[in-house]
Amino acid sequence: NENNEKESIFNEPKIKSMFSSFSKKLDEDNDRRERIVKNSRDITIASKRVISLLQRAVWEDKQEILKQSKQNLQPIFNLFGNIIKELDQQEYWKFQKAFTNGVQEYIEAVSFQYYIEFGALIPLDSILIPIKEALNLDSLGQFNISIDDYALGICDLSGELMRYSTGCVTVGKYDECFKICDFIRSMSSGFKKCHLNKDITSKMNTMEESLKKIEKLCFSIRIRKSEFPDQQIKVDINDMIE
Amino acid sequence: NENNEKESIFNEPKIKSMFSSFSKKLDEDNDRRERIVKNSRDITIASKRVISLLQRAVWEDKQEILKQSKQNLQPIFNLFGNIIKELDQQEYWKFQKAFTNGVQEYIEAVSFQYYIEFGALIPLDSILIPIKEALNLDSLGQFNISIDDYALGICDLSGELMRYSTGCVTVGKYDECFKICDFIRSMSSGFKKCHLNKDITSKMNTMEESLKKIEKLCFSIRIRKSEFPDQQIKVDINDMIE
Amino acid sequence: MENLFESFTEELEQDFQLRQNIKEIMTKIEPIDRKLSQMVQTYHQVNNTMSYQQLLEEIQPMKAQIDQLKLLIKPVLYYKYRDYWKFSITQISFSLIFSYWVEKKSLLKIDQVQSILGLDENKPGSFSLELEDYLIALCNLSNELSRYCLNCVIKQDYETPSLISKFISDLFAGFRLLNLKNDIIRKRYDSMKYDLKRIEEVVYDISVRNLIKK
Amino acid sequence: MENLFESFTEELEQDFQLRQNIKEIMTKIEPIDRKLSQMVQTYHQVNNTMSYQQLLEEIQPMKAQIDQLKLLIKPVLYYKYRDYWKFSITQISFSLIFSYWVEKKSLLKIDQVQSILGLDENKPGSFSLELEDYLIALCNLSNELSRYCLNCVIKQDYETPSLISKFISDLFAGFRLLNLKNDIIRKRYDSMKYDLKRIEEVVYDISVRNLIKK
Amino acid sequence: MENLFESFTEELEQDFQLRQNIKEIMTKIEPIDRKLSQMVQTYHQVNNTMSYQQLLEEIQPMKAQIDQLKLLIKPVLYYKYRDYWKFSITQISFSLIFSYWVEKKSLLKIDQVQSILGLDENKPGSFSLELEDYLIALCNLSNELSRYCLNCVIKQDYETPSLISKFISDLFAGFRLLNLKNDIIRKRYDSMKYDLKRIEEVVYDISVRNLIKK
Amino acid sequence: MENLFESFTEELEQDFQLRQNIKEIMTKIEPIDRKLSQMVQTYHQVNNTMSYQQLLEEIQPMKAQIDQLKLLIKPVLYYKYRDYWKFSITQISFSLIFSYWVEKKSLLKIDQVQSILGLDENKPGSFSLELEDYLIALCNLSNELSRYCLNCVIKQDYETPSLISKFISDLFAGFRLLNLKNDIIRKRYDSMKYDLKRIEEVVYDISVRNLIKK
Amino acid sequence: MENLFESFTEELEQDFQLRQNIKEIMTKIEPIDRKLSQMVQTYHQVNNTMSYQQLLEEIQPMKAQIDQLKLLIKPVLYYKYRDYWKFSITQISFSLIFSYWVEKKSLLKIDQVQSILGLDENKPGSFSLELEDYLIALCNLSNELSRYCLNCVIKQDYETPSLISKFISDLFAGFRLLNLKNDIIRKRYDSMKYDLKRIEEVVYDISVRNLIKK
Amino acid sequence: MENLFESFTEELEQDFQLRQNIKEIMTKIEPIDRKLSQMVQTYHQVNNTMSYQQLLEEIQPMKAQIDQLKLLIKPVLYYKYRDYWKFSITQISFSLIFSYWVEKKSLLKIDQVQSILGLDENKPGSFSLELEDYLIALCNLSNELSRYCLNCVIKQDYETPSLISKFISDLFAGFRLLNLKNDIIRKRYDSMKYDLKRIEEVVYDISVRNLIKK
Ligand SMILES: [Mn+2]
Ligand SMILES: [Mn+2]
Repeated sequence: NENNEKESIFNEPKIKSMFSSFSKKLDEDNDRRERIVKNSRDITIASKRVISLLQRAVWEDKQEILKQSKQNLQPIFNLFGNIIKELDQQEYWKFQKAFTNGVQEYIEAVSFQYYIEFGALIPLDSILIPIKEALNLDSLGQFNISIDDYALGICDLSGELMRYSTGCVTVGKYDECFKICDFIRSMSSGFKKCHLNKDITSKMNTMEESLKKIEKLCFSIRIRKSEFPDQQIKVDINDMIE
Repeated sequence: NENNEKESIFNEPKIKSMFSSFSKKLDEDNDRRERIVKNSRDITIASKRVISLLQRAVWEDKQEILKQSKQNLQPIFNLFGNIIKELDQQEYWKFQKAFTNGVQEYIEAVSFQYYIEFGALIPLDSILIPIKEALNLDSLGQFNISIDDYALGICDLSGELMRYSTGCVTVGKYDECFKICDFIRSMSSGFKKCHLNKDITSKMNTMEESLKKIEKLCFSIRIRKSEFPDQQIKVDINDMIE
Repeated sequence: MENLFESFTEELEQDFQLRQNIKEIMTKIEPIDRKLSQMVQTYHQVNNTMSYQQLLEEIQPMKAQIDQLKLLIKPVLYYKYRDYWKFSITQISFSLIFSYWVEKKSLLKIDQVQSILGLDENKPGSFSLELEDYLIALCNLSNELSRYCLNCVIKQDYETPSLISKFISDLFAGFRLLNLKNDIIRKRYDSMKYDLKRIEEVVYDISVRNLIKK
Repeated sequence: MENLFESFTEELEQDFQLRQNIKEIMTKIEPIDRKLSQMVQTYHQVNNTMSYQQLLEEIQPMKAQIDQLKLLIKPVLYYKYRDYWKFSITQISFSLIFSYWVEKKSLLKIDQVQSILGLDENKPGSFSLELEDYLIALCNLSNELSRYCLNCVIKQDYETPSLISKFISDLFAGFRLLNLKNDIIRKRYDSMKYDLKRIEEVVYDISVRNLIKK
Repeated sequence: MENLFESFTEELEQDFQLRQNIKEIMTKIEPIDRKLSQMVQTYHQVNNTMSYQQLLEEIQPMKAQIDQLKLLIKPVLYYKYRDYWKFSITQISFSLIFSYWVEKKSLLKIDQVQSILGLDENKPGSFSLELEDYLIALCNLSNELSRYCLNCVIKQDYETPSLISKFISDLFAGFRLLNLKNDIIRKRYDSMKYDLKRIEEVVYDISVRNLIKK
Repeated sequence: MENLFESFTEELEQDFQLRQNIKEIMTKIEPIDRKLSQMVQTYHQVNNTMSYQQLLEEIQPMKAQIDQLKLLIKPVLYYKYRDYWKFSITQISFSLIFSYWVEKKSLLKIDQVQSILGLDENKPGSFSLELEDYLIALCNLSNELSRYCLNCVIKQDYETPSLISKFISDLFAGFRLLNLKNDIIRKRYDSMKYDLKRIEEVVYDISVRNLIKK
Repeated sequence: MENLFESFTEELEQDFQLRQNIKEIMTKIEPIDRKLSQMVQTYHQVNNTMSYQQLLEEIQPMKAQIDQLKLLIKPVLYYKYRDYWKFSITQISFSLIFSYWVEKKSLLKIDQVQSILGLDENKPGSFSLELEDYLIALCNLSNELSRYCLNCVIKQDYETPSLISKFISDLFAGFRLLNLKNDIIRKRYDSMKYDLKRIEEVVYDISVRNLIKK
Repeated sequence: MENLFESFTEELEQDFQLRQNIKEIMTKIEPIDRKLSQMVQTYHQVNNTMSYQQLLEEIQPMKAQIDQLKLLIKPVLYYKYRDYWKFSITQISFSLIFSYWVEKKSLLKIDQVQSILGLDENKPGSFSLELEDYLIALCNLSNELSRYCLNCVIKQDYETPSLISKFISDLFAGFRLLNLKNDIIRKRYDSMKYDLKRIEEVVYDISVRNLIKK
């Protein structure tokens, strides 16, 4: 931060020294924010990759995919560690906008993984504890996933589950679709009870759309099953052709 | 219009013949519209060039510019002739949207020229008669510049006059600015009396903006003149420097 | 300049008055349009008893209104004000064409619609059903028949869907003969593809279940 | 000029206070609205146990709030402030009408809704459920029933969709009788056509597969 | 269901008729508004001869129209339909206030405007010039005077700008006393600051050149 | 300084001319695109006689147009103007690929399409069929084949659906390998699942009813 | 899942309540802000008698409100809710800084403003005047002084403009030392250039007319 | 088919990487741009000591960055990514041109700027300062010089304004030769007239007061 002396000739030198100290403080904050944003972006990218991978669980070996997705989460823990280190004392909310996107995407990924493994909604603890353990920390300090980020993350989960269930139909996993339909309906109903803020309300609309799409899928499965109730629906094409 | 026989196999051949006749009619209209649009575009381009040329009258020999601009209008008359030929009997309004832009831009150009020459608003007749004469027609038939096109064209004139008056200030033609200010105010006032449709109303706003800009110019001229009332304002820079 | 603007004012005032008069007449045409649309809807019901004849009766008062419009508007201004009635006349034409097809399984031609509505034949300045509007009405027809197709099956009428399929296939092929610009008809024609697809699905459902008597 | 503006201040302050009070009451009405919306959603579940009675209980505290509003707002100012409660009351009405229909397969009339909510009958200046709002609630009903229709099939209830189809078809016919100028209702009514189409598709799917017992 | 909707039809029809009647009256008020706006414009001309008296004459026919509106609209429905005339009445008030100020260099009060236009005093349900509309008219005044200021200088009137500056500065101070929550007035008030700044620039230009006689 | 400004004018003019020329050429390519789209539609008709050979004939004049474009546009400017032809070339590629598959039951590769259309191989600045566009064409293929599948059954062709099913399954497996961003291809890929679902329903319908001869 | 959502509901409700409480306090801070803005305006009038002392008195009740906010909001949540008071505190700071400069021709430092308002020093989680807000207040200062500059000339005070010019030139140079991102401060800083330009024009006018005594 | 899809993935990844790399380089160019803009500002100060040489030193690191961009971006892709650096390079060019003119009273030509920045000469695909950008830089120059003109007078430099006047007159005459479309340059050209007006007012002020020594 070498300010060329010649270029700024002040009538009042005090103003210069004042602004020099401002400059230092602003730069510190900005640099910190930049580093946090970068970590957050990396979290987003890695999380999106995990989601992409998990979508393949429809067609490939579920256990294998789960295993791999857990490995892929490892590097994310370190990124969280970096962010936590940047946050000093009471500054969680000062920089929250800088990392909220990454946190949300991570929650989307990890809740998707949890659903595929256990068929249930991930509790907040199950998100925080692995981070703590991986980073070898007793506590995350004030770094606590906010209720808003958690809510926004699991709203997006519904979109991924909708895509997942469309995949399920193409391979004949019909029960899975009905389960997902119930699951999302419970989530949507849970949210409806709350005094929601604007961000969540707008994402809720997306969730409703996903729910309607899954309902349509379930409807079409039911209607086909009803016509020949005793028949297995899924046909192995390769058998037919040979 | 050679329709490959093989490609469209109709259950009911009558439908085919019906649509074939439709096709002919649609193509005729569309081709006609295309030709009109093309002529209209050429009118627009040529008119814009004339306007560009007339703007130079501030700095160059006004009479010379006027002479040249009149020559440049000549080819436009033929384009009008083409459009008139395309319009058969009662179809002026059928294709009006296809040539309205050209007509408006032409009115803008020719009214700008008229103002520079005579300092007054061009009457509708002075627009139509030259076209008639140039095309050697007794009458333009139903081709009559609509009151809407005329109004829209002279609304745009105000924008060009505003630009022209800004130029005038840079060369010390101050009286010209005051005249233009009065002229546009009379136009604006004239329009305000009428029961205007939406198109004109929205262009009127642009005219009002132009008027306000010219008022500001006139204000700044007046304020400078007032300080040294006996002094010529315009200074010949070259005199000063030598 | 003042004279100039006075003649302006006068002319614009006349135009305004004329528009008011046209709107007045339209308030009498629009209820007919609404009534016909409603009649078309009843065709979809299981216990429908609507007939083309009933639509023709409902249409009677139209002619008087059309005649008034003709008196009001000089031929040269016909195209200037066309937007006022364009939509209603297209809708009414559609209703007639739909009802006619369902009853006779045949298409009502443009000149037939014109004579029913008291409109003139298609030529410059004449007060007619424009080709463009007739084509839009046909697009509406395609859309409504794709819905009617489903309702036939509900009523256990398994023959009509095939007829609809053949007819819309022809209609679609007909449109393919036209050189459409990127305009409203082009857009409607593009969506006609979805109507046809829906109809094909119905025929498929009937066909794969062997519901039609050969 | 200061005196002048001071007198203005008073008038604006009163208006401001009144608006604050209305907002205050609305924060008590809105949770009821939210609760009812959520109850309506449970009807779509396979193992639904919701009943109209439960909605009626939930609605109890409404009357007290409505009475407060009535006390607060003079009839001449009713239309000045109506926008504050218009939306919530429409939503609540919809929830009641939906639940009632699903349970009784019959339409809750406007005066029934009014008496449930402690609103007055429809006349100028009375604190009532406006016709306009009731019509919007019916549009919402049509939309929700088109979704409910799919969920019936998921629960293997193949009878209800036909009833819905018949009901919405009648409702749609009713709307067509109205001379709709109000833009919002008009728009919602237009989309009702798509609801009906969706419902017919469900009935079609049931029908072509012969799933309904004759 | 048909009976139900028929009763709705009647109610909607009445509302529709009333709206038509209001619109009819407005077509007679609007030309007056237009005329006055134009008269205001002439004040900016160098050779202006317009007088407040002329505006008062032009406004004569208003009272009859206002009386018709009063007959038509019951107090309880006043706020339901207010949007129809709100804008025109605000504009007309502005024109009167502007002309009055330019001539008398003094502000036309709200009750003066009301009595000129045959409107009632400001109280709930009365057909009046609402405070909100009067305030908007004052914002328009500020804007027009900032333009008038320039045109004074063009006419070599170097005294009026200072008067305008003083007056708008007071007006602005008056607005600052108000707790503005209404979004439109608030926005207009914010832009009043720019009017004032523009006026100050004119006074500055006069002042720095010593053009005003002390 | 004059020279400087003259060369500016010239350059701006050249860009304008070039765009005009490209548009001119596109008016010759677009009808070919439209024609091919129409030909693809006839494949769905029961009595279809369309052949891939006919499409190839229709495509003949393309090469000349492509050559003109190549002459016109220097490699360095290729991406500056690509949006002009991108859409048409994607559509035309799709039409060829569809027709080829229906006839040969095999996929036309990207380099085959390129050589048919006289396009260059895929490398920076070369005038080629971009990968992105080829992928979009494959998404269109999936969609059109899902419709074609139904129409095969209507024509009592029970073999082709299985082939389609196998092929689209493979294609879909290919798309699964892509790391798609949230872009247009991702969207099309998501909707491809619905095509696949529809195709498998058809195969199931045939199988469960034993319509296929073993 | 239900337990989970119950704790959700609770937490969101608490957040909602807290926000209501903050808003309540803000309705007491905002009138102070308004009052101070009004006081600042009077500085522009020819016959101004406003003094910095008067502003200090007006600001007295602020401290109590700030203390309430401090009690209400845990340090860790300070940044979460900051938007509620950010704007008002920035405005109030500006008013103080402006008045102080006009009277003492010297800049009120950030820590001085903090102690006047009962805010804490700048450190994480402390309830303070953030650097960012102070900078915005300085941008407002630049804007207001550029206007004040004109009004000085009107009052025939030809000395102050040069002082303003020197001061704003320093301030502008100070901002140039900062590495601004593309944020709101950057935008305000960009527009500060126009303030400076305006001030330079005033100094020019004075200078070229030799109005200042050397 | 797998190979096909793998190459797709790769290509998409490359584009993404390239954009990241460009952005990275831009974070090094932008501070230079900001720094130069600041240096330009100091020219307006009374006690300015800035020199063109200092700007040239500041610009040193640019070449390395430009070279990196050249390495990164193949000529054929130049226009695909140009928007990333377009704005910064225009700004930097302006700063150099302004400083050069103030010092040498002569215009830095486009090829001089290019060689200073390590850019190539103007031809398709070469990494150069585009004509369009140079023109924009000249418009910025006109605007900044009109401000500089005033500050000269404040510093009692009465010679430079005449030189500026002559130079901007010439520049403006150059722009008049361009056939400008309704684009960004046209807009800037229109506003250049105001610069010219301002400059001539300054020259007039000097002349009428005999401030210049003959
Ligand atoms: Mn997602
Ligand atoms: Mn123009």
